[in-house]
Amino acid sequence: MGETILMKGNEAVAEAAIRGGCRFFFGYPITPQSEVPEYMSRRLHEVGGVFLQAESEVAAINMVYGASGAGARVMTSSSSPGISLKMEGISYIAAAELPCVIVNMVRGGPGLGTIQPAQSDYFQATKGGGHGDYHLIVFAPQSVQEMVDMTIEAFDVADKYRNPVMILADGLIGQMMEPVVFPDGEDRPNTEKPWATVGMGDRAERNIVTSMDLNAEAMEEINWRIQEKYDKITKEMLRYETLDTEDADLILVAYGSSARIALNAMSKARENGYKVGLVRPQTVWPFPYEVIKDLANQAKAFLTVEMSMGQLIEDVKLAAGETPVYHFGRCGGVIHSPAEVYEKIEEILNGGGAAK
Amino acid sequence: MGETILMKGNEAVAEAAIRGGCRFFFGYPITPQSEVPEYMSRRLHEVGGVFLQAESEVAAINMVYGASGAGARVMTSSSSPGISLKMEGISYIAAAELPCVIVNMVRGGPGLGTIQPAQSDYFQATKGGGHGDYHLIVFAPQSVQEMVDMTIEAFDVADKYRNPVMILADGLIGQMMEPVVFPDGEDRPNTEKPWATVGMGDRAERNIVTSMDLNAEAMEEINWRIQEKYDKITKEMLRYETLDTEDADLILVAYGSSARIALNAMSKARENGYKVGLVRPQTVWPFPYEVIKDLANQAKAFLTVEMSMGQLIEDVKLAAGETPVYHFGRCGGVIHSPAEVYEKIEEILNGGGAAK
Amino acid sequence: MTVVFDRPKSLRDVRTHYCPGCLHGVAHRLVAEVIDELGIREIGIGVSPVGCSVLAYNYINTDWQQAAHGRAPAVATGIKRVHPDKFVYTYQGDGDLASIGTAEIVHAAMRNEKISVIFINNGIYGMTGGQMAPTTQIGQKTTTSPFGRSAEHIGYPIRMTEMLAQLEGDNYLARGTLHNAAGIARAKRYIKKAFQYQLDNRGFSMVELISNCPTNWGMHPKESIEYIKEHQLKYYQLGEFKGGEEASK
Amino acid sequence: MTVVFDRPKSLRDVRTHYCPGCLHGVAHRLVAEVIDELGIREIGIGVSPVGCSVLAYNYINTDWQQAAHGRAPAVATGIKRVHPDKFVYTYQGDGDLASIGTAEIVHAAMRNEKISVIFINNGIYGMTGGQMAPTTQIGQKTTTSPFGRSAEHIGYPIRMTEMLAQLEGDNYLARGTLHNAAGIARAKRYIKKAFQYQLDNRGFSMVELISNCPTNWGMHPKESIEYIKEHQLKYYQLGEFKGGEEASK
Amino acid sequence: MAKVLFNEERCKGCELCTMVCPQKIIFMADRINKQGYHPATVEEMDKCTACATCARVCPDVVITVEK
Amino acid sequence: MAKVLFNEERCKGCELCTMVCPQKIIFMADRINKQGYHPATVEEMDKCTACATCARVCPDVVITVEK
Amino acid sequence: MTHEFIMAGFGGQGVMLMGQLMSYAGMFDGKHVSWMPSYGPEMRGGTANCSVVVSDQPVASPVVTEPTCAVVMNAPSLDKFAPTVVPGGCLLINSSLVTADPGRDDVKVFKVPANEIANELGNSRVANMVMLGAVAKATGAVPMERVEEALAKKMPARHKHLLDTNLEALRRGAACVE
Amino acid sequence: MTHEFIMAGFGGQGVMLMGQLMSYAGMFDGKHVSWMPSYGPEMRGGTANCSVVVSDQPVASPVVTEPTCAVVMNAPSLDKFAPTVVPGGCLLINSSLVTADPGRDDVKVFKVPANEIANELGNSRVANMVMLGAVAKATGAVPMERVEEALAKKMPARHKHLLDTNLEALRRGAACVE
Ligand SMILES: Cc1ncc(C[n+]2csc(CCOP(=O)(O)OP(=O)(O)O)c2C)c(N)n1
Ligand SMILES: Cc1ncc(C[n+]2csc(CCOP(=O)(O)OP(=O)(O)O)c2C)c(N)n1
Ligand code: SF4
Ligand code: SF4
Ligand code: SF4
Ligand code: SF4
Ligand code: SF4
Ligand code: SF4
Ligand SMILES: [Mg+2]
Ligand SMILES: [Mg+2]
Repeated sequence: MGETILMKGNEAVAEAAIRGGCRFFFGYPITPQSEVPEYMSRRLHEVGGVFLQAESEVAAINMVYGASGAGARVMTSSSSPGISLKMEGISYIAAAELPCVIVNMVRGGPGLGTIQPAQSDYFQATKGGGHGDYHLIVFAPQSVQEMVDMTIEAFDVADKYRNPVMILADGLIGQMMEPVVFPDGEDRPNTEKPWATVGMGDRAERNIVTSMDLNAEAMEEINWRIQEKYDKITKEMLRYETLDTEDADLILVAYGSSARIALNAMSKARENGYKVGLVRPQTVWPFPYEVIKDLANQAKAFLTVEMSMGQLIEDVKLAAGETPVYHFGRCGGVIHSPAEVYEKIEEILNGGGAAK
Repeated sequence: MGETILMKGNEAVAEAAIRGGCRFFFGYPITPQSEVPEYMSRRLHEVGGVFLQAESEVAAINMVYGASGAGARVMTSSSSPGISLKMEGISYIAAAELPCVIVNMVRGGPGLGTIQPAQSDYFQATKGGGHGDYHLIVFAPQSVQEMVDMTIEAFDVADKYRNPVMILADGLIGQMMEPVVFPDGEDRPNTEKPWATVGMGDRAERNIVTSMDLNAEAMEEINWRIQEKYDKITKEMLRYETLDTEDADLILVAYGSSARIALNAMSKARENGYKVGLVRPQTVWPFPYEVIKDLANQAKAFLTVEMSMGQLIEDVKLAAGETPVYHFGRCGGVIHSPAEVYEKIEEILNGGGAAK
Repeated sequence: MTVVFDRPKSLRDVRTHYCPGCLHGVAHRLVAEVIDELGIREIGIGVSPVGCSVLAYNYINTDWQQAAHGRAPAVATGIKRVHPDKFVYTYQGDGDLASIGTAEIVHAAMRNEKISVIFINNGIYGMTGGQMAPTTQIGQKTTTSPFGRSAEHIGYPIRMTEMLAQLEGDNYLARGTLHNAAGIARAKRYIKKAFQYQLDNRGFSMVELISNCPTNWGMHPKESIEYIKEHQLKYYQLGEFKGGEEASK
Repeated sequence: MTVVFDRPKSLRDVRTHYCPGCLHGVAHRLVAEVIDELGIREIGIGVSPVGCSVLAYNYINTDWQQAAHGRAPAVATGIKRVHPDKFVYTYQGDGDLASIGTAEIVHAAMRNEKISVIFINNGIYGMTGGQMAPTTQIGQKTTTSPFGRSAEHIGYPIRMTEMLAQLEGDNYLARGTLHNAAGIARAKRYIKKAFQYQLDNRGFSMVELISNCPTNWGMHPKESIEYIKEHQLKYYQLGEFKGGEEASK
Repeated sequence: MAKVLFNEERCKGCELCTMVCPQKIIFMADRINKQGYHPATVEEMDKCTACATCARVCPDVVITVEK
Repeated sequence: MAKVLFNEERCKGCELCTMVCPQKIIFMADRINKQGYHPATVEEMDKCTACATCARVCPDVVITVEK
Repeated sequence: MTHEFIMAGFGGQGVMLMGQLMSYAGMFDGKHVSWMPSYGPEMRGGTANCSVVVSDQPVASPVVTEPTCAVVMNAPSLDKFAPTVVPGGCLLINSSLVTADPGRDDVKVFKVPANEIANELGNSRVANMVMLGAVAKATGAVPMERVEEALAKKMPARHKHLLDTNLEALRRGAACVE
Repeated sequence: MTHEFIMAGFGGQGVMLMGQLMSYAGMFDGKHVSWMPSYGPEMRGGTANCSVVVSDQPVASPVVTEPTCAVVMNAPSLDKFAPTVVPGGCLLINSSLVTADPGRDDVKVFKVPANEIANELGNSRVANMVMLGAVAKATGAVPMERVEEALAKKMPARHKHLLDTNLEALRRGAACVE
């Protein structure tokens, strides 16, 4: 293990990408993630990769498509409005089964909104903001360290499943500095990609990267094949953490930045004798439905803490059965204070409030 | 009531828009909806409106933003990949609270996919494919006639709530001809819009159309205000149809094109003595959760019939509680045959199959 | 005593959020002066971009719409088509207009859309903290061209005005500068002609204005003026490229 | 007996989906011939657009990527940056390149991206059934300009090649035609130069080819040839606009 | 001797080759090919100069020219 | 008599006006305004010609000129 | 009773109009009807087809994949659609252009020399109307008067002078399948 | 114990670095730490601030809104942040540039003539280090040795020759609040 250093989330995710073997980055500036392309513009130069500032987010995601189809480990990064512009491209990448890593440092929306942290792109990330039935594998780191670990892994995962992977974080994790350790050793190697378009050479069959079949039945076949992959991913890639759930009456569900706040509020609640636990999805797709389903038999209620008007809560409700699910959201760039989350916990456990 | 005529769905939606008072259309060609702009290019000329073919879907949705902000009744139309490109713009329109009508004639995805009918943009339409917490009001017509009626109304609804309204249909409804009747009388009048940017004249306060507040607290305020509106819409705008649900053991849930097929299969099932009913959401946002919740007490199971790998089913599950929900999806442009839906019904009622 | 110079009426009397020495302020004032002189405040509808001038609506006293990044010409098109008798203008940065919004500006110009565009070329992305713009000079260091812009890597700076001047149709295209009093006076004449073009229902008009970004150029405002003279003005020729007397000479 | 003319090796021996008389077929053949002559089939990676030529990968025998509508230059950029030693080319229609893909082509050209672009200007959206393109002639009736394109409403046809020729840098830009044998021969020379430009690592190259769409022009193929002569070639000048000998004359 | 060979099943009957043959010897046959088109053909082959103009304008690479 | 008036609280101390005054009479004051900047000022007002060059280059419309 | 048609031929043979008139006739007859074109790139290459449903029931899907009746106006359409007709259904063939054997003995096959009849009527373009007459008669999906009504009402104004020829074409077609 | 700082001043005064060194010092001391800049357009106009948390607990939010300690290097920052300090917290003021009264009697106020001391040390740029020394001492958030360690380890190589001046600055600052 390397030295512990303080690093800004945005720079850490960029450095982690390099360690993950990423050698190509196509992006466009947007607050609060601009340090990602900025860092990449320096570092990729050093390691013999290519950083290119695209003319737009639309161009960037299509450059990613091209580079990935050509066999590269490649990344792009943006924040909410920029990610919306990438929706068509992401759908193409998912359909053509191309591996890549997409970072979304979410900010307050909708519209131009604010540049402060938010989690209101959860549906877009997990249900598919683009057209068609597709899924991204979505990691939701809660700290700079976790972002580093997940990002490094993301490139392997993307290659393994030939699927785009999203790192879903926000301005908070992107902008903050925290202690972080990078693993020792060489950067991860790129994977063999016999399907990549690298020129035919003396290969007999052409490699063709496409997201289309004009024949509906054939397109359905493609969908079924991809769907099988999704089933596999759902089994193999699910990540979550549970904390003090064993005896909990109330279980908080939170991911990313909000999980930090939730944990803090939970500690205070425990100190004050409330039996509170936490489920923290580390992947939000796949989502730990079964975990929540099991806990639903024991807990009296769930409380989702999210920087959104209510998105994560839908996934929790899908699993919670008859157990009530409460929602405490802040939005537009406002971060919960641990104190107000604690108050909400008290309120629920003292019988107040209405489940949403 | 006017004469009954046969009309193609795409042309009917365009004519209906004119009757709804729409005088501005900005769009870009894409199969299977190109007849919408084509029809508009002729008809808007006749009624003194403006048709403009934009350079792209991105430009089109931003022209809609401008025209709506300037007080017009305005529409755009596209199909799946084109709608994905509009995601940023739609989020802006929702955030700036601008009224407009957006048609999505869904085709098989993801990626370039096919041009055949599909319903795989359900999440995008109902949960927000763009960034941030926002909602469109989404009508889901099942016939050319219903598309006409809903489109005419959509313009009033959009103005009333200052919210974008989506007509969510597909290549099937867009391309088919069916008998249709247009209401007699004048086109609907445009609404008073004191907030529109029309030049200050001697107004004391400027009108400013924006989707931004750089202050997070202020942006949260905006979100709360919009959220209140959504609550209101949820109460006032919900539309659905139930058919033979009273005694049903199995309740089909389907919208749009799929509902036609489901109905046909259901008739056959009834003929054969199976107690099958149908819930048909006519708005998919707001969604008839309560209706399904009530029926969940009575029905043994639900079956969603959708041209997708499983999107509508999530909303049904959110309401179905412990009642199992089955899913029968086709995708990539393939339409269910009534016969296979019937078989699925039989299978479920005879105890086979696994709920998803 | 007579007032020789005072704040134009259409410029709202508030403090701007711009950095010290940022010439966005001068451009705003010129627009406001021309609006006053042409008496079009009442029929004016501005469209602000995403960029440092996103808040332009706080300063120029007309109705406004705030557009998505790069899409101001499309938004303005929407407005103008609804109100052909109103005066519609956009105010855009170079990231906004020459990068993400390339298609929108080219096609607004191709359609000869009757809108007026004020295009602030400061060779950088100001608002987001100094990333490279398509207009950035060769060798210029920015946060995303840390070794200086290299032509081999990413080509030469783009001259939007010259490019748009290739399009057919009766439109007005000029490039001015904001770095000194003479330039400012000339820039104002261009702006006035551009606005008049729209009022005369002729067609699309755009004035590119060479500007600065002391903050992200990493310079004192005074140095930024020198940088404009030494670099920007050598690459970006001033003058009227289409529709003006200078152009027709 | 010697073979005077035969199918080029890089053109796959399959029936195309194009309409009778559609000159996409000729363009494909020229590309394949040049690929054969330059011996670059093994290192070739094509990028097809969304448009009638979406299936170009069925015909030209290299590796391929199919790009989103308008984004072929961005996709090609991604590929080329990963494989600077491979030959990367796009094949795009005018809706694709001159409308939705305007920003991508302008910026690929600005960056002097070392890719080659074949740009088929048939003045219409073929695949989607004959809507207006930015290249459609004034007065030409299409399904979205049912009264004929009007300059007042939507401006004059766009000349992409001339526009891109304004950009700085060592790139190759030419316009040829496919409507007769002489034009075809000259077009082939342009294509060869363009491809050579990339192989020589010089820079961006694009050949615009005046083509037809008998189906959506509503004409017999023979009439479409006349239409090209009478309308297209009057508005779109043939020749090399940059980087060629003709241009440097 | 000059010879043009038509891969008739690929011919789409567009007639472009007929426009350009300097010898005016290409005409459309009465028969219909599998695709449903009247294919182009040459009867007075002896007049052919193997100039290959027809082949070069044919969008469907129907024609091979030998000499 | 020529006069320049500085709306000092608006001044951001950019010094652009000092560069252009043909009379070289504008300088930056020692004091700091509420925004935290040293504002521009003129002491030898009698030398001012009311040419308004300073006012025209000021990005913050700090300066009014009278005559 | 539900009649599901596929009507196919070259572009220009008027199969789309044929289908629309059948739908109109059904509508005038109080039936539920739908018409659906094949759309998209496969249109290219000059073939065209449409699906028509005429039914007592609301139409589920307008896309016909297993027609009760296929109408083929040219040879490629025979290859494509003859195999899809449901057993017991019927197949109408434009024998002027299609000589191949349909290879089905489980469906009723009607051969209609539509182009020849049209030529006899002095207007080669009414071959589609000849066929429509035959289809209506052969399937009984709609009474002939309704087809005539549809034709009269829906023929574009600029073709009104051809009404009689068209009506005659319908009758001659019907006569072929008697 | 959780220390939550806001450090604010003009751009160029080195408040960001001050915050980072405080975080490093905490880290070296085995604490949980975070540093967070204010970001975005409000940076414009030349003011800058950052939040620092040093705690025995994992850091919940790195965004400090109610600091236990505010460090104000210029006048506008006093106006903005003095009111936000929690009662009983502390407020360190760069008295070289800030003369106004903080208007709080429920917090500990320390006035540090940071610029003057820096000038005395012959380098006006070390005013931030003077302040950092004072902050460390006044709050006790981290032992002074850790701050020195942070400084020594994290000072950019090109500034290493200034290490002694900086260390001296820390000590002089600490001395101010004794
Ligand atoms: C879709 C989208 N992409 C990126 C951004 C982030 N962004 C905000 S302003 C800006 C660039 C501003 O630069 P410029 O247009 O040159 O204006 P300046 O600030 O220099 O005046 C960018 C990239 C955004 N808000 N939306
Ligand atoms: C994002 C998106 N918008 C629109 C379309 C629909 N579309 C397919 S091809 C095409 C235009 C093709 O025209 P052109 O590029 O001129 O090519 P041609 O067919 O004429 O060769 C369009 C608009 C699409 N597939 N994707
Ligand atoms: S960042 Fe640059 S462009 Fe923006 S206000 Fe500051 S100086 Fe002006
Ligand atoms: S539609 Fe036009 S461009 Fe497309 S294949 Fe047919 S003739 Fe060619
Ligand atoms: S080769 Fe020349 S002469 Fe012979 S058929 Fe072709 S065009 Fe005519
Ligand atoms: S040009 Fe080719 S396809 Fe056309 S008629 Fe002649 S041989 Fe046939
Ligand atoms: S008006 Fe002219 S002379 Fe007077 S201070 Fe300003 S620049 Fe100097
Ligand atoms: S130009 Fe204006 S803002 Fe700048 S120093 Fe002079 S008066 Fe102050
Ligand atoms: Mg700029
Ligand atoms: Mg075209």
